[in-house]
Amino acid sequence: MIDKFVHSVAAALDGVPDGATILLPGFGDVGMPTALLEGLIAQGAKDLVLVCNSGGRDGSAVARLLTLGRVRKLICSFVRPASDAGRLLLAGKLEVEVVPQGTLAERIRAAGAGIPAFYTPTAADTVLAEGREVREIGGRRCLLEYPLPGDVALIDAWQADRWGNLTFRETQRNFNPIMAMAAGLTVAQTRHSVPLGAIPPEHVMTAGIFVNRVVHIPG
Amino acid sequence: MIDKFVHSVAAALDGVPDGATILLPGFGDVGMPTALLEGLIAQGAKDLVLVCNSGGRDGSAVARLLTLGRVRKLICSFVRPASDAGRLLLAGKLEVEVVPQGTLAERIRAAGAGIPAFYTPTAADTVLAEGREVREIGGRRCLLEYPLPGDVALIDAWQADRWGNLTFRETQRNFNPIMAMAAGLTVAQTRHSVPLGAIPPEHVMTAGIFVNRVVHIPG
Amino acid sequence: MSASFTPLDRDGMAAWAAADIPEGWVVNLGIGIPTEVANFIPPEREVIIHSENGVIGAGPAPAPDAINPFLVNAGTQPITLRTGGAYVHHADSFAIARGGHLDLTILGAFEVSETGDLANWARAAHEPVKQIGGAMDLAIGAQRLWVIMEHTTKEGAPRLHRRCTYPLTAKGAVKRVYTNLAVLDVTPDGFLVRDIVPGLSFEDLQARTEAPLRR
Amino acid sequence: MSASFTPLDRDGMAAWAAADIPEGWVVNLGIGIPTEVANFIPPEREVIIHSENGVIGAGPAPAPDAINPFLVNAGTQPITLRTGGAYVHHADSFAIARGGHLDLTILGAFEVSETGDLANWARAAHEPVKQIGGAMDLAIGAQRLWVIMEHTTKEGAPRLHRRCTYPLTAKGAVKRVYTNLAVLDVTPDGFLVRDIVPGLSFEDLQARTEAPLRR
Repeated sequence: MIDKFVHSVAAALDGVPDGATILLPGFGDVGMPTALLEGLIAQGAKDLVLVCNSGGRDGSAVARLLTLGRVRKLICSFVRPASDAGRLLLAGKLEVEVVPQGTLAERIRAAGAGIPAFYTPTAADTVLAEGREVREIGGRRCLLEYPLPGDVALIDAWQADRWGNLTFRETQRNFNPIMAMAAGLTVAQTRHSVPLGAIPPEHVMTAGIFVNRVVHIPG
Repeated sequence: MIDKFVHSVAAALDGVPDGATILLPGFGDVGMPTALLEGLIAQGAKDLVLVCNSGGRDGSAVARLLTLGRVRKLICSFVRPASDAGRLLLAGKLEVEVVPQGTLAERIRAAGAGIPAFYTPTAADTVLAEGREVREIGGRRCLLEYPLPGDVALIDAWQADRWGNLTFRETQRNFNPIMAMAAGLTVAQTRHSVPLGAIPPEHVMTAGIFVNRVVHIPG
Repeated sequence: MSASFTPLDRDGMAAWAAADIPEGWVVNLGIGIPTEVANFIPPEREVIIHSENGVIGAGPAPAPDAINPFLVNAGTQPITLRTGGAYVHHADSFAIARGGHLDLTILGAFEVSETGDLANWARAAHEPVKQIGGAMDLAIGAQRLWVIMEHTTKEGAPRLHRRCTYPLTAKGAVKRVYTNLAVLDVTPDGFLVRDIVPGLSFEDLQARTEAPLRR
Repeated sequence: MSASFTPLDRDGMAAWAAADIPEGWVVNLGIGIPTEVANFIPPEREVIIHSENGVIGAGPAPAPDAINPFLVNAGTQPITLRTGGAYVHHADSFAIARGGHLDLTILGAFEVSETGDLANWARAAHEPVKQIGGAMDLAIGAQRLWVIMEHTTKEGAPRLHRRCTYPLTAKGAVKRVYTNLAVLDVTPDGFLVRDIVPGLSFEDLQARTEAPLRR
């Protein structure tokens, strides 16, 4: 019997190695797997590459992971200058790669979908294109972009069953479905544990085949 | 008030011009918008480019459109030699571009997602790669593929509301969501007409923003 | 005579743009004044607001006692969903933007050029701390891009330029600019003044603008 | 002595492969004998069958009076869905295949080479009427690709070659072959015989195989 539930956050994060690339969803706090992120802080892995929409606000769990010096490189769509991430960057203590948000999403999607590279017009006429491969397609300048796979994806779900099928509420969805597909080890925290079959097959938002471990973190 | 419902198949297909590229979903008969396809046969547009998973079985509406000489070019993932499509091809009366099914789906998805080109390892080591741009990415040979947009997409839905939000049943889904996003004019037939709001917002499978016209074809 | 006009406030600019949005359009509203445009679209005029964190059909802010912590817009402000709305994931949401499915995007800006270049994300080309977000994707993808911004900086320097001085967000993308003084279309021949606040002359508007204006 | 063995029939080959599929694997089964592998996986062993038309968790064929016309597999045969299954659209379904989310794909073949090349879609390089379907995507994407096929053609010609003579579906993709005579792994040193039907000697198997075999 397939049963992806584990009984603790520690078990969910067992084996996350130093140097791992971590995919972390969330838009603000919405859809961010806070319990798993706190667990990662406790677990101790360092030298991490963190892929996350933003560098986070001060006091957030993301900012804490950064200020603890556990992240070598942050890949995100924006960093506030007046934030821990911004200050670490300016102090030379954090490498940051800033990627337009749609390109960030598409690179993660490409990692999960087995697309080795794609072109996009986004940012082709900006300073982000400096030193990059640019190709004119259909009269439009386009940048070549590569996938952004993770070693680990931390996922925030609303419901999960023992196969790892997941649902998300409203804008909780954001990066969760694409990050779940893009990592070698996908770990989900879920508000609700439901029996297999409780999620109608048309309404599964992330299929269990993309999920390796699930931990139940009730409301 | 936005209301995308039209009262007849003829109204739904009004203005489809000669030479149009038609995106036609369906896997076998499942998810194929048969009423719209019959309507297209009646409407008379010719010199069409038809994008469809297969050349169809004899006696099918697809085969009828082909044998009527209304299709200039068929883009699909397979053609049976012993079929109308196969015979027309061998007789030099139909141009056919055969594309691996996953690449076909991804090219349609790219058209809807604004991706001007992408690489895929699929078919890179086959005769389909002859004369094509091949690039080695991460030690793997990949083909460059371009989007496959339609002038018109014909869509088969289970439910629709007046904004054009759609649901599909089981494997009826297949190419429908990606084709709905990839055409200039997206026309849906629906088994059920439901009030706005009847489809829960998490369960909309194709958002109405991709749909231009809906015609209600009960059971 | 130039003292006899009143520049529009934020609400005035938002209302000016809102009046030009027809029913049925799918619209993304950037952070800041653009977001406020939604407040000036009467609810009976069905305009579908997209938010790049995965909302199709965003509605107005909820009552303070009815906030749903799972439902925010691209500025992470609590919102509601209109009847008929839907949710998608982030890649699908940017497929909407980049794929040309937005009839309109309205963004704020530092500068706009007479060729429609947009500069709205940085004041120096190589700022190490970059705040890009989704603006570049939105700017290149929409059927039409409008900008709402003050006509000049706080110091009175023009923001409508022949060429942008700040790093670009997108090239040749802006179609129309709503400022606190005027509405201007970006045309192949440069800025065309469509409307102007009462009491301000064309010449006085030109004096506040680096790029040459047409009427 | 070579007359004393019995080649496996279709069911035998399917059962042979089914025995090697552990619980929890995500598996795509190609049209033909591979599809029948599912019949030999006991229902209590949870194996998740993917079908490229958008099914995750395909179940057995329905009773004739319980056919759901909206639910078919990649061979357009009526199927059921297992409890816990889900549906996706075609691009997401091939993202599963190409993206490496299948633990195993099993396909039929005309020929397999000792370097794992697969030929299963055409008997001539430039046949105008091409029946490709999803085989190329499935072959390049799976974590492991197994083939089920007769060891020789009806005429007795070998189908396990040093180099394929038919046009390729994918290069270096096949990891294991189940024939009606043997199970063979594709290794860096060529075909390694893992199992062989009772009564057939290694030498007699080699005689029916163009590529050199190891044991």
